[in-house]
Amino acid sequence: MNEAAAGGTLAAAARNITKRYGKTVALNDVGIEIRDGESHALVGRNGAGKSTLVSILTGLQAPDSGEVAFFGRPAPALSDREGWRRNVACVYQRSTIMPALSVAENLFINRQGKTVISWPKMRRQSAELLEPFGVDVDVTKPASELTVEQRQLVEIARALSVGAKFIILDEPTAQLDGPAIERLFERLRALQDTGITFMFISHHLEEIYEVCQTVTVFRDARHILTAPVNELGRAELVDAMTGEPGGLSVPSAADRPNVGQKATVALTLRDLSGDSFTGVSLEARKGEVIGLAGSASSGKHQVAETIYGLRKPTSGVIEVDGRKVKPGSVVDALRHGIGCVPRDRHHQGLVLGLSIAENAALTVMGKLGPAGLVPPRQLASVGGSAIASYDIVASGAEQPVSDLSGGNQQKVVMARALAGDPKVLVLINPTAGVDVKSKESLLGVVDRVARTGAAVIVVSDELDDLKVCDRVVVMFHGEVAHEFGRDWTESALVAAIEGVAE
Amino acid sequence: MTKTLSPDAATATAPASGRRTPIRLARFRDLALVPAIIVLMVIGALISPTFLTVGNLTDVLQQQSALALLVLAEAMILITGKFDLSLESTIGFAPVLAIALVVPATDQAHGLGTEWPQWMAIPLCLAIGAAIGALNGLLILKFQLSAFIVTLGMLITVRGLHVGVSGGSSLFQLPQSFMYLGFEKWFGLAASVWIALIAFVIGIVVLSYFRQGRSLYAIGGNVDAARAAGIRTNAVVWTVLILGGVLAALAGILETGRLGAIGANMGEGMIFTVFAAAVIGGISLNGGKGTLFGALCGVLMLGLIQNLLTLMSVDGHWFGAINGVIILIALVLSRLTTGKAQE
Amino acid sequence: MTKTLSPDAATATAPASGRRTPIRLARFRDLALVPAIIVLMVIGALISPTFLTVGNLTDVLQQQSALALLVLAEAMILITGKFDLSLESTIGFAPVLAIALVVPATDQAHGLGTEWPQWMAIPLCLAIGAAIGALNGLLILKFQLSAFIVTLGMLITVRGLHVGVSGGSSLFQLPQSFMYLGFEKWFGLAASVWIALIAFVIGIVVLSYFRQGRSLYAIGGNVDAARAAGIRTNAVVWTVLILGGVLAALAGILETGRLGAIGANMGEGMIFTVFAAAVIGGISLNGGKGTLFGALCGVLMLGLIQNLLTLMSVDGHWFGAINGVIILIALVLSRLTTGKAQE
Amino acid sequence: GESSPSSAPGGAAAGDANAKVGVDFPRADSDFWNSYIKYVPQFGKELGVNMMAPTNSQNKVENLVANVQSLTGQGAKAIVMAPQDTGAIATTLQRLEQQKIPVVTVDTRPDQGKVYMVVRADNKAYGEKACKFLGDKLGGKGKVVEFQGALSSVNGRDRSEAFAACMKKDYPGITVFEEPTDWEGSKASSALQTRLNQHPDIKGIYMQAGGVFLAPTLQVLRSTNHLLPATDPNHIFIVSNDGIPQEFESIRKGEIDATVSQPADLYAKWALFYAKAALEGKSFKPGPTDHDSTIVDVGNGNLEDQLPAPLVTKDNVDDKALWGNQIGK
Ligand SMILES: Nc1ncnc2c1ncn2[C@@H]1O[C@H](COP(=O)(O)OP(=O)(O)OP(=O)(O)O)[C@@H](O)[C@H]1O
Ligand SMILES: Nc1ncnc2c1ncn2[C@@H]1O[C@H](COP(=O)(O)OP(=O)(O)OP(=O)(O)O)[C@@H](O)[C@H]1O
Ligand SMILES: O[C@H]1[C@H](O)[C@H](O)OC[C@H]1O
Ligand SMILES: [Mg+2]
Ligand SMILES: [Mg+2]
Repeated sequence: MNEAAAGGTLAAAARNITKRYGKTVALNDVGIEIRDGESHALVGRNGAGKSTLVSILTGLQAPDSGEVAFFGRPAPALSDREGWRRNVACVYQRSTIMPALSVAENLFINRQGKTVISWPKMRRQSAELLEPFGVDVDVTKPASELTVEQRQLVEIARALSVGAKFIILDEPTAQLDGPAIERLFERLRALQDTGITFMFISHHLEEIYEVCQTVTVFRDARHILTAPVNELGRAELVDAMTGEPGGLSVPSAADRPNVGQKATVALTLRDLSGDSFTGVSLEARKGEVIGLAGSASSGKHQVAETIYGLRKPTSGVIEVDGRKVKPGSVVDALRHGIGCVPRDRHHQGLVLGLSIAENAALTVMGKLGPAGLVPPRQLASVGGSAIASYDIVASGAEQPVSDLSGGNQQKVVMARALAGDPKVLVLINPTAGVDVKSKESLLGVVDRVARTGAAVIVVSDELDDLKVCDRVVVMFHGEVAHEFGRDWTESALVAAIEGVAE
Repeated sequence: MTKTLSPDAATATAPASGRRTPIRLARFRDLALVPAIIVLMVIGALISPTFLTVGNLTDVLQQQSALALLVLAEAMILITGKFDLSLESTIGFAPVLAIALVVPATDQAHGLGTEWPQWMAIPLCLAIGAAIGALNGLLILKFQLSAFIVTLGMLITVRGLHVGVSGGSSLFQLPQSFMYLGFEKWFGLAASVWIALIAFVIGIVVLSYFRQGRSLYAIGGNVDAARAAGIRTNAVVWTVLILGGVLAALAGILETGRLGAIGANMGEGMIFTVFAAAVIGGISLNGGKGTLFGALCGVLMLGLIQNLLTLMSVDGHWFGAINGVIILIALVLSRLTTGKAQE
Repeated sequence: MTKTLSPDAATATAPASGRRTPIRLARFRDLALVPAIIVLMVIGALISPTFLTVGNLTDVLQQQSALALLVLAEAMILITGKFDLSLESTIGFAPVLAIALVVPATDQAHGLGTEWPQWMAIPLCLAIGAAIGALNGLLILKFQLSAFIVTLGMLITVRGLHVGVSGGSSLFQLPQSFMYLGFEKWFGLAASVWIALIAFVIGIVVLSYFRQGRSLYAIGGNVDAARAAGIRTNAVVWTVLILGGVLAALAGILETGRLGAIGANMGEGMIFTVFAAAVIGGISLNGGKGTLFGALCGVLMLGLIQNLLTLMSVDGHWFGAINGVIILIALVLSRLTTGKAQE
Repeated sequence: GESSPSSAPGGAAAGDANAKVGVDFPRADSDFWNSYIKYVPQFGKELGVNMMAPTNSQNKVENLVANVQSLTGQGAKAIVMAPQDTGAIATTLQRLEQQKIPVVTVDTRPDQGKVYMVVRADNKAYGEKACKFLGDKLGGKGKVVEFQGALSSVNGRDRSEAFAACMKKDYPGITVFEEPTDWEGSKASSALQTRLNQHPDIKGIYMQAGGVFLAPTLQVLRSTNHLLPATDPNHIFIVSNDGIPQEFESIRKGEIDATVSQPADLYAKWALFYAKAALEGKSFKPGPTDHDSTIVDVGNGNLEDQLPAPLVTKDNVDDKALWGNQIGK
């Protein structure tokens, strides 16, 4: 397949691209050539410049220098939106969903119809488009009512359906769970077979081996290498990304001493019920890391959000160190020492206009000085240590988080959750969009706080995230269905998640 | 390396929530004011026998027709996520300048000496409205200035030009053709009502059933995403601003015909009412939300409240307070009956 | 200097994404108006010898002090992502009602008959401001109504109450204590200037260096994220709205002392100027952005423009047009000198 | 010619008839005040007043206060102003008194504070004249619509109160509908339309400002076929206020029946006259003047020259002396 495409024309080419944001050089004289019909992976650490290249390849931004071409022809003028749209379709890393518009219209934005729009027809077609992705929603509902995952799938369905011959996917899988990713790949393969060209960005490297033929690595705004995927082992790939030899080692629960039954209980859930879950009881001991797994509809997110007070339970009790936490109150949850990485960084995680320091310190503003005083020095030090401890690529603690790359934004959310030295840490998809190396260090942080005696709840479907867990609790249809110790196997876990265990 | 749980049994996911009868939320938001309007109608009927007469209601429509055009313009501009405060001075200045260009330069007529043919007054007036909208667009889009402050500056400037050109006097000597639309009746209903109605119908149809119209919502909802979807956002916003100016100029023509002269402060303070009608009618100041039908309901509601207060002969000293309280009550009422939070 | 990568990886990362001295974008935006103000000062000095005199400049400060307090209030409210239009009627009504509660019910004094002790006038006035702010908060937060339309309704209502309570007349029989702040001088500068200055300094310090103040930015920037970080968003917004009412009432006291009486349309039309000053000064209508120092620059700039126009004895008929054009030029100037797009 | 002048110390600049006089105009956007604005420089020249460039307070007291501050800052030794909101100038008057700068107010009388002279016609008299005219024409019965100005303006309030008091006392058989308009033609138009629907037998209209209400009123009457000759039993009697040329035109055509001519020319002339007199150190006493007016003591030691404001009807509409017949020709 790779050989077949070798002599073919280039679907897209970018040459000598440089792009600066103020003093930050996001792309430094880079190039990429994507052959017609191939699926080309672009990888690199957070802040390497991948998404910046995407915005240039889709005509949202002009490079400071360099040129872009499609199928041998120079790219259209920036204002010729229609021209760009004919050449390339894209799932951007940042959401392009319009919350007030219906799901159907989001799918058909700017192509609702050549003349008079037929809403009934559009509704029918929308349902058909979403079918293969397993998104089962009323397409007339406003998109604001969708979950993060459903929104992501709507964006994917839209990009794949516009009929472009070249499609870019910037971290399409970061917010998806296993089955959704699988369905996406089925669609991708079908489109690959019809000759569609893809550029695919992901921090899940195994996905690259699964769907791509060629891979390009960027590091620190520079092009490092381009090679056929089957000639590049994983270790080499990671080395190219990080610029240093030596593999990765995701911390494992097994390396931590066993917590044991004698450790005091930090968090207790007793018969907790709420939106999408019922009768959940759970005890997390000090120093214990508990994984919470389950399908998108299992209620795992809702349980986690309820613990942190983002949702109000209908019944049941949450206790920290034996003291009851006021239901539905984030303020009280924080007071009891609960910290949280919420599910969607753009919704509840970050104030984009504020600086890294300020976002990182948002939950501890009251503790930095007397009477609510926030001494600039203290604030800067919270920001500085966040940047250092979580591998954040930024020009400084004063930089607004809106300027950060996606993965680096996620790290700021992590910093915020940990700023108050929580006794109980609730992490929802904590490593979404985080590069492999940074993921290692983030999970290292989880490991470290557990060792210092915090109880951690990790809501995730990523195997790496679950490896740090002492126990994995699987939910199914809103109830606790299964519990595994450190010795869980992938197949057993998957079976439990699907509700077909035993 | 990283791995995500991918079950082999992908098919196992059964459709959990069935696709039910489509509930049209958009429709509901449209109708938010209908209960409040009905309550007003009932109260009105009880208070004054005149209220529900055809004569009175068509008069209310006529009185609101110029306002309705401004609200139509503002609603479209707000939906695209912009602002235009200057509409309130365009409504007066566009007619004044157009007329000054066609009438003689006597002390009474306040012409500029050009004395162009009289039939040109209406096209000129619309062109002046378009020019003001275009200038707003230039400053907002090319210079990337805040729409609020640009159009506030424009409001002051254009009002100032109005006073300057007219010398601060009311213009009484107007070409008959210029008065026609605001004064005449067609099929028993004021021409201005027909015009406003037709403008709204066109607006509603375009914003509901045409890609061009839907793009206003996309731009107001998320301008980057709209650009990414291939919408020429600047061109669309500019068009809408120009159209807004034209509609304001048209409103000026209707108002001139209705009032028989152009005072030096025609339109003054009107922009508040325009925003009130649009926002009460469900248009969001943040862009991307609301329907023209809702905005029209807002216009009607405010018109009915005014009419009712007049019929009740409310004491002038308490007129304002009662007016304000009724507006607040209507807001709460429409909030409670639809259960939708406003923005 | 800040280190950005984990220590072990630090050597490997060339300074590609240049990590230099932190650029303080916020600071830059603060100073956006300074060039425009300087240009104004130079032009002013050239045009009129009076302009740069201490007497004239302190007069400008005094004239702007009540406006400054309103802008301070509005800026804080806008930063939290809300709106308050009703400030412009609170500035008149709070003093009127407070005074009506303490003066006798004669024809001249327009008292309500309560005749409470005179010293209560100032505390009452501030309490009335607070009550209006609290009512706005109730409707916006509990009933989830749009802040724009609630406060517009409140503006109309409160203005109506003002006319109703005062019977439309100006109030002259005011307790001396009530006039003190707006009339007296402290250390050669009007007391009202000191008060506005102190209020701004406190505001700037709190919004820059205190948790309570910083939370306004978080709420305005992303209310969900702020809530998820443990900020009591409703309580904060409510507090800010109440504080806004209090500041407007204080502005009313200063204005009453300056003018010597309370006219029935005190404050009318002022809200436009308030918004203009705030937005020119860099406050975003979308919330979460801008500084009080910037807003203060906005107040000063508008005050200087007015003063200059007065000193130039611009013909009244062209006053508005010239005023508007100068504002637009200043906008473009501050845009070009700072290179920042406005919102 | 001046009335009973006597030499007494007037102000700081006493004796310097050539000192600068600052004039502030209240607004630039009303027909009546535009006429006044045109007359001021004309009479300034005629009377040999050393006038500074006038300021304009654009309808806002804040501006008036700032303008006066700026005028005195630039050396004005006497001030002529027309405060539309007399409430808000108390402190300004107090300050001017301290600086010994005499003030002439035009059109309105400040309720508090010292002024050298008030030049105005009696707005209460306008209301009364309008009431008497309508009352007599209607024979003491029927329905009348009144377009009130802004209730927050002294003139609007004076006219409204006098009209109401006179109607109540002398014509109890007449029903008056008071329409609040804030001096806005659009509001008047809507109110009249509504009222005619409710009471098709309206017999009279009093509009407090012809400049704003004339055209809208005629337009409504035209469209509802109410514009009938005075001889028609259904004729609606209309009395206006201001005396601008368009009102005279309408009186001649029989569209309206009368107006009270508010003397824009005399306002300008006598305001400047008294400003100059103040600089010369003259002072005045209550009593009739040589120009058909009376100076009255209105309390606080303030004097008011109450200029004649004639009722203009078809009979005297062509009188050359009326200011409305002198401009716009
Ligand atoms: N609007 C902006 N203003 C300033 N800096 C920016 C802006 N957008 C991106 N950057 C900077 O450019 C660099 C590249 O960012 P980019 O988003 O392309 O990274 P990425 O490779 O996509 O990272 P990730 O894997 O985290 O998504 C980063 O240092 C980022 O902070
Ligand atoms: N999916 C949707 N997204 C957004 N708006 C919609 C959608 N469906 C309908 N609308 C709104 O509803 C209005 C009417 O839609 P539609 O054409 O479906 O009406 P209809 O023809 O009466 O419906 P039907 O034929 O299904 O009974 C349009 O103005 C449109 O704005
Ligand atoms: O004060 C009033 C003036 O006397 C005239 O009648 O026009 C309206 C008002 O400005
Ligand atoms: Mg990216
Ligand atoms: Mg990423």
